[in-house]
Amino acid sequence: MNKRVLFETIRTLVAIGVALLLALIIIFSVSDEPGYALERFLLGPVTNLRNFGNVLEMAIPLIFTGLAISVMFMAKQFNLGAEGGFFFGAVGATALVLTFNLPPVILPVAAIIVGALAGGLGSALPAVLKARMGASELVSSLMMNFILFWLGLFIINNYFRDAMAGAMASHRFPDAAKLTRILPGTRLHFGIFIALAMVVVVYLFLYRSRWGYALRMVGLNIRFAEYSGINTKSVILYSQIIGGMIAGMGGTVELLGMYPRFTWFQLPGYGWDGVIVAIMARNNPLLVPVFAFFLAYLRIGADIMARVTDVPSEVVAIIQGVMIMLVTAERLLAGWRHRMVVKEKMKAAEAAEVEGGGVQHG
Amino acid sequence: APAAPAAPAEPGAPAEPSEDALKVVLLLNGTLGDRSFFDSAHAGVQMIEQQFGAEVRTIEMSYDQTRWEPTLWEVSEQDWDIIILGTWQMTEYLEEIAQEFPDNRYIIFDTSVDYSVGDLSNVYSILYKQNEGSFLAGALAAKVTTSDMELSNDRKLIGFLGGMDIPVINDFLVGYIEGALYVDEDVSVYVSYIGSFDDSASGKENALAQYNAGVDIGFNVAGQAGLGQLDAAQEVNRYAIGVDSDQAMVFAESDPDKAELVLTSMMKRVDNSLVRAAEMHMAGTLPYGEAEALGLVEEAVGLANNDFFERNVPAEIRAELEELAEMIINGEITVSSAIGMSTDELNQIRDAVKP
Amino acid sequence: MEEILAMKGITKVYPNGIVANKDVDFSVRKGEIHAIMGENGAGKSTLMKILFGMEQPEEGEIYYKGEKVILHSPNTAINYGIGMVHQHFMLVPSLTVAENMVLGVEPKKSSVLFDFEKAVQMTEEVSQKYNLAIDPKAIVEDLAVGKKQKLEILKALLRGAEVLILDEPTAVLTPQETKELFEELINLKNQGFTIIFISHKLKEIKQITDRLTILRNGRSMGIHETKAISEQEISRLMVGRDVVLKVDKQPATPGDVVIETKGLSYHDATGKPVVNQMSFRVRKGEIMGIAGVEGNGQGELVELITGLKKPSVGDIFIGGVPVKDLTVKEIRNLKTSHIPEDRMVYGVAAEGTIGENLISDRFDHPKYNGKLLQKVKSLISRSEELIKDYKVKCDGHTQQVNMLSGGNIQKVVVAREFSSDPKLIVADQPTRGIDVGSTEFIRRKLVELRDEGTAVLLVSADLNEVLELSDSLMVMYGGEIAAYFEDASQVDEMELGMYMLGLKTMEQHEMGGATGE
Amino acid sequence: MGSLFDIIFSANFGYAVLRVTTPILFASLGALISIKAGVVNISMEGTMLTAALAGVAISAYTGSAFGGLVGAVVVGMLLGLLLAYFALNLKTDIILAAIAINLMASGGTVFGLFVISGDRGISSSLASKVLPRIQIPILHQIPVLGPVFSNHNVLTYVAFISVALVYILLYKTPLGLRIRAVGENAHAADSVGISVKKTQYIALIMSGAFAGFGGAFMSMGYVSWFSTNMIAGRGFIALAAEALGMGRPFGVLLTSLLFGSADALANALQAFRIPSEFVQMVPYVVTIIGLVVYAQRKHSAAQKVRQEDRA
Ligand SMILES: Nc1ncnc2c1ncn2[C@@H]1O[C@H](COP(=O)(O)OP(=O)(O)OP(=O)(O)O)[C@@H](O)[C@H]1O
Ligand SMILES: Nc1ncnc2c1ncn2[C@@H]1O[C@H](COP(=O)(O)OP(=O)(O)OP(=O)(O)O)[C@@H](O)[C@H]1O
Ligand SMILES: [Mg+2]
Ligand SMILES: [Mg+2]
Repeated sequence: MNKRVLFETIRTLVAIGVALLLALIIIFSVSDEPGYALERFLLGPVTNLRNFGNVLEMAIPLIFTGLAISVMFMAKQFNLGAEGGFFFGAVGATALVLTFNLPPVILPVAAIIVGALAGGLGSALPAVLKARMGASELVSSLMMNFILFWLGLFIINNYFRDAMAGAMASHRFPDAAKLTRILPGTRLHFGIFIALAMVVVVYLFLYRSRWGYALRMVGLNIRFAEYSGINTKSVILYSQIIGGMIAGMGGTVELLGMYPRFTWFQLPGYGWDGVIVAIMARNNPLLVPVFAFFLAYLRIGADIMARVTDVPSEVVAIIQGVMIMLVTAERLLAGWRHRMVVKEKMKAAEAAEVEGGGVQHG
Repeated sequence: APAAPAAPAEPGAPAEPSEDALKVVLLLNGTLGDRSFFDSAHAGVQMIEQQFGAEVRTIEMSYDQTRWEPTLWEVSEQDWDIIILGTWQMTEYLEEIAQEFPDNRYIIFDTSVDYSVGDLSNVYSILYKQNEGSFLAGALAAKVTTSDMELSNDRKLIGFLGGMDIPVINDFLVGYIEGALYVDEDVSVYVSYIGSFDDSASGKENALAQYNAGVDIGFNVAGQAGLGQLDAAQEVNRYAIGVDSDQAMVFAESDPDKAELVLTSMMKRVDNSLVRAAEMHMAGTLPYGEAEALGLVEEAVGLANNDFFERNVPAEIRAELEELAEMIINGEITVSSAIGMSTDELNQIRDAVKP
Repeated sequence: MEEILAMKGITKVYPNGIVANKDVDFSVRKGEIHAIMGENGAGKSTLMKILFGMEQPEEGEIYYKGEKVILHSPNTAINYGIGMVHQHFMLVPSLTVAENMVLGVEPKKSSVLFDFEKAVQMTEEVSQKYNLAIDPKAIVEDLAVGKKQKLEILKALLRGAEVLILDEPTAVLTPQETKELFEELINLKNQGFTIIFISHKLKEIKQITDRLTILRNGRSMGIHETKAISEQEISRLMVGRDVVLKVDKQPATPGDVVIETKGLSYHDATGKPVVNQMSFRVRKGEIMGIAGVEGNGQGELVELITGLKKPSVGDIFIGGVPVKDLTVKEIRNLKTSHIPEDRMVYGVAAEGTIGENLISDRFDHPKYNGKLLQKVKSLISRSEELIKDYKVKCDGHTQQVNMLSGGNIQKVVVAREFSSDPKLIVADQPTRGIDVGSTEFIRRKLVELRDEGTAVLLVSADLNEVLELSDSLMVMYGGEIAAYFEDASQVDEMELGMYMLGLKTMEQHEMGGATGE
Repeated sequence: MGSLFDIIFSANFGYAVLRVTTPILFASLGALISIKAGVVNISMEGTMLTAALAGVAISAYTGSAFGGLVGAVVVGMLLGLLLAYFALNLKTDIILAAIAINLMASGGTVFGLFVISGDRGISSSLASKVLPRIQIPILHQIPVLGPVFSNHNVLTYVAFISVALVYILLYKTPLGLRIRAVGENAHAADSVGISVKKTQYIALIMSGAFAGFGGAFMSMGYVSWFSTNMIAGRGFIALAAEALGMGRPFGVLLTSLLFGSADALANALQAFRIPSEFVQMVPYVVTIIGLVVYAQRKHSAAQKVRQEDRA
């Protein structure tokens, strides 16, 4: 088991190394100061507190959407609605904080609940369509993303718009709604604790609760789940609704932690990032923050490089893509690993032969 | 603008006792190449470089919102005389950061910070009266559709192609409608929103729907997506009016036939306004701590007066437009603004001209 | 006779670390039928996959007609004249028989288009040549298993196979179909084909093979002349001890009725009754066998009883409770256990751990749950107990099920289903494709449970199994009860065959008390 | 202005539907081929975007619209190859690899455009070419049909002809048989000596080629330039169209047309002063309705099949 972890670590490092090499080649071809650019890319995020704060700030929404997607993918529900859920959750939260005049602490808590409900509502339709008549949740959730986006804009535009603002924007949030900043000199806010708490909650839910067990079995083999007496339809429903709720919470936390008012007139893209994070984490909630951090680090490092050197920021997108693909390339070094396994097992088998018995499983 | 030589710093200029050149940085919360707003700001900064011998730098922060605030922080910590940034999305960051760096000087264009939130005496805000410029565009469109120009038809129907149904875009719309109605009470306006600022194919599709419904001249206010209107105009041989920058120039070389149909563009002269501000900064007369709305008077907005305009728009129409501009400048006409307008009021205006 | 092919010193390690073959020597003579035997997971299929180019060995050499060959892919093997019929069908269900036949060697017309007519013609030719009748235009998913088996053999023959590998071809066949297959194999052998035959059924091996190779734990236990080796010796070489398949069984002492059906019918989408007007009872402490050729409604009957399907007409009572409208869960709560026909489809979540698979029927039981979270420790200790009790060969409860051999996977299913203190067990083909050792174990357990008072409904295509285990016996034909014997020990095998094939049907009065109203 | 009825039954509307449908149809045919081979290609969006840029750049460079088209298609195929290499050789999760390609395309095209033209928004400074329109001789003169079906961009005809070609490829050629076999049961295909990997490579490359056509249409037919993010979600809509198309080329044609019509309808609805947000929703709502109708049918059919299976 330890060998496996070791191998995975080495493989990941090699992948990152290869990706960096490619990055270096790209950087060399576009920059006059490649060494400095690469240095900024890799170390920029940790050279000062604010930059590091930026990494953590960005990891927060990625953790939420990563968890949301993990829960849904774990049940083999290919719902890509985290994008819309995130957005619509923020819309719901905006509606709440601008409508009800609640005291601090209570207001953000209420906003997160409403945001979660709004996000859950968004994924409820694909879930119901899937459970009731087997309609592809992939298609309906993709479509729902757009529907939620326009519906959200309609709500903001017609009910919460600040007419005096020069762009599409809601009224300012009351101070009571805002999540406190926790690290002076950065924008890092209380949301990071909520995100990490959600990691634990989702982990316990998936691996320690009966509902999580049912969810995982549906994901592994739905016919087995049905045969075992698990109510598979309800799992299809709740896995997606919970996923949407987590995404909606994420939207709320991001909005109240980072923005003074609702100003998104584009889908923020965290849903797709959540897919990246979830796949890299193999749907394991405990790994979600790790890869959320990784992705955030990559992005912030890239930003810093683009900001202070002559490497255009778009090049960074290419480097990121290569890195994501290589880090998850399972076959990378597979041959080496296989030789390692063979050697070890053959030794074990020979030893077993001496004892006269046969051992197959190591 | 008068070309001042590399001016020595005024004794009265506050924070800057230096002998060396003015150092100006421009932050774009988008990228260059929009052929519009950001390009115009960049051009302004380059004019500042040329005219005043300033040291300038343009930083593109791209459209990713998460980068904007960190970049502003970082730049604020560096040693610049003027930090220029633009658009409404940057205001709240600036309101916070400007107070942290009271010795810095900031210019923000196309929006205003909220001076009531704290001590923002180091921020100068530039607003553009896009409604004034759009008034002229609307007047032009109404003139053209009722004229017997080669490509205009009998119907009194003009088009407006917006990016999204949001306040800034509607500020153009309101001016446009008022301008059209000022010329002819009976003109109708076919209003479409593309729902995007980059989908030029959809822009073309929407513009075609307008032209096919009898629109003979349209005004696009949708960034890159709006350029689709120019393609549509060429396809059905109708007129178009560009926005923000001189859109005829976008195609003047690569596709002159297309450029020919762009009668003019309603321009926001970010460049002019920045040069003006830099000049006033050096003269020590720039009113930091205030917002100014610049319009036709300051040449901060206006119709592009290019060859195409002169060649294709009949002289009498051009003369009338000039008259209208004069009337706006001297206050005989006041143009309404969508900023501050409720959705209901807006709907009334739009419904009144519905075809 | 000359050796047509030989494998020397073959070692195979799967990426997950399982050593499936270790230093195996194996050879076949031209024109013989050669059996490979061994427990589940002994490495039989792996060895054959290596021979067919589907897996690459870590070490070892392969000689074909005296020449050393390297088989990188099935394509190479096919080109040498090696054909394989796999343990699990390798067919594309939505395609026609002819299309499946020519896949990979498609005939063309006008040099780019697929020539379907030619494919049909090729299929007909080869099917006539080897006297294996099949309809070239039928869609494969509509075929009965026997036909699919034929198609697989024809596929290999069409590709010019001289050596035919058959991996457990009889596991899914009825006795009649098996008989027919054997005739065909003998026929092929007489035409000069060489056949490698994998089976767990000693009787079959004895019947048609010339020599046999035994594998145990990935190692070869040598090649033997079939005539010269006794069944006892074979099983000793395979398992390392003597195996008795004859289960010692005392006469049943049936008690109250546990399950009763009344006029039970199930109609498929086309409205055809697949289960028709079935009324029967099974008592406490009784094993009732259901014999019948596969596809006569047994599968549906099992699914109706266990709640996976809902009856069109009629009633089912378990312990007196009507269960027609109950969910699977509610039926399980009435202490019903179910060993499904296809363990990989219904019986397990293959990518889950053994522990997870052992608790699927009781994971939400209050005993294992707090208010919010599960009591993980008690679940684990429960799993470990079951692994020990049922002798599941594994590394521990965290091992993935798909790393186990077929027999051990079945033990996981059986352990879960037998350990919930069932009042009724519905066992559908409980020993299909299972080696002798495990088969013996599972049969013994069934009888033990009966003795403890459980009612057992046993569906099996294996007549020996049904006859040996059943106290009473029912024959299904065309979704109906064709015969019922109150005392299964009195049944004559030939007579049973007549009922199974629908040549004979019992009158209501002959069936006696357990069926009818 | 006429009623909605008048608009929808006008020749302009019909013409618009075909034009709007074209890029979606290309991409969904590409998606169809990949899915048939069991390898989902969700990088259609990024591939189209990259191909759109390649077409413009190469046509400007060679001065030939055809050269641009070939370039776009080749670039599409290369991206298909890249996806195949990562997914099939390095075993990167294919969804993830495709998302990464989309990511790279959105940044890479801006960078590429900058390198080629010095611009970052639109390629208008390049004298790129557009693919010609085709007047269909006799049809052109027929009143209603002519204006609807004639005088389209050549790629619109290519798209519609491709439906038949893809049908022939999948159902009438050995390669198609192999693609379907690999997609349905890779083990079975492998066991008869078909190289699963090679077949999937071919399928992904072909799907990239179709995305290439779609991209070329966007920048050399629909409009006459490349601009950043110009595909604007069409690649994803195509995935939905494919999923709705019941895995059949002609099904995909119908669903792409459904999308095209819904989109054109949304444009037409702008004239009626419905809140613009709702107008924008129309295509997506129509899709969900389509999905529900389709699922209802499939659901009952599936139930039927399942019951038959057991028989
Ligand atoms: N693809 C695979 N990956 C990893 N392990 C495998 C794989 N296929 C088989 N094994 C393991 O290799 C061993 C030998 O398996 P194999 O299928 O050859 O056994 P077998 O003798 O055919 O058994 P059975 O009678 O159950 O078919 C078993 O432990 C099995 O779990
Ligand atoms: N790179 C490719 N691109 C497109 N099609 C291909 C490519 N390679 C092969 N094909 C097509 O795939 C099919 C099978 O090709 P392959 O080379 O595997 O055939 P084969 O196994 O040699 O069998 P045969 O020679 O009988 O066709 C043929 O229809 C061929 O046209
Ligand atoms: Mg007119
Ligand atoms: Mg086997």
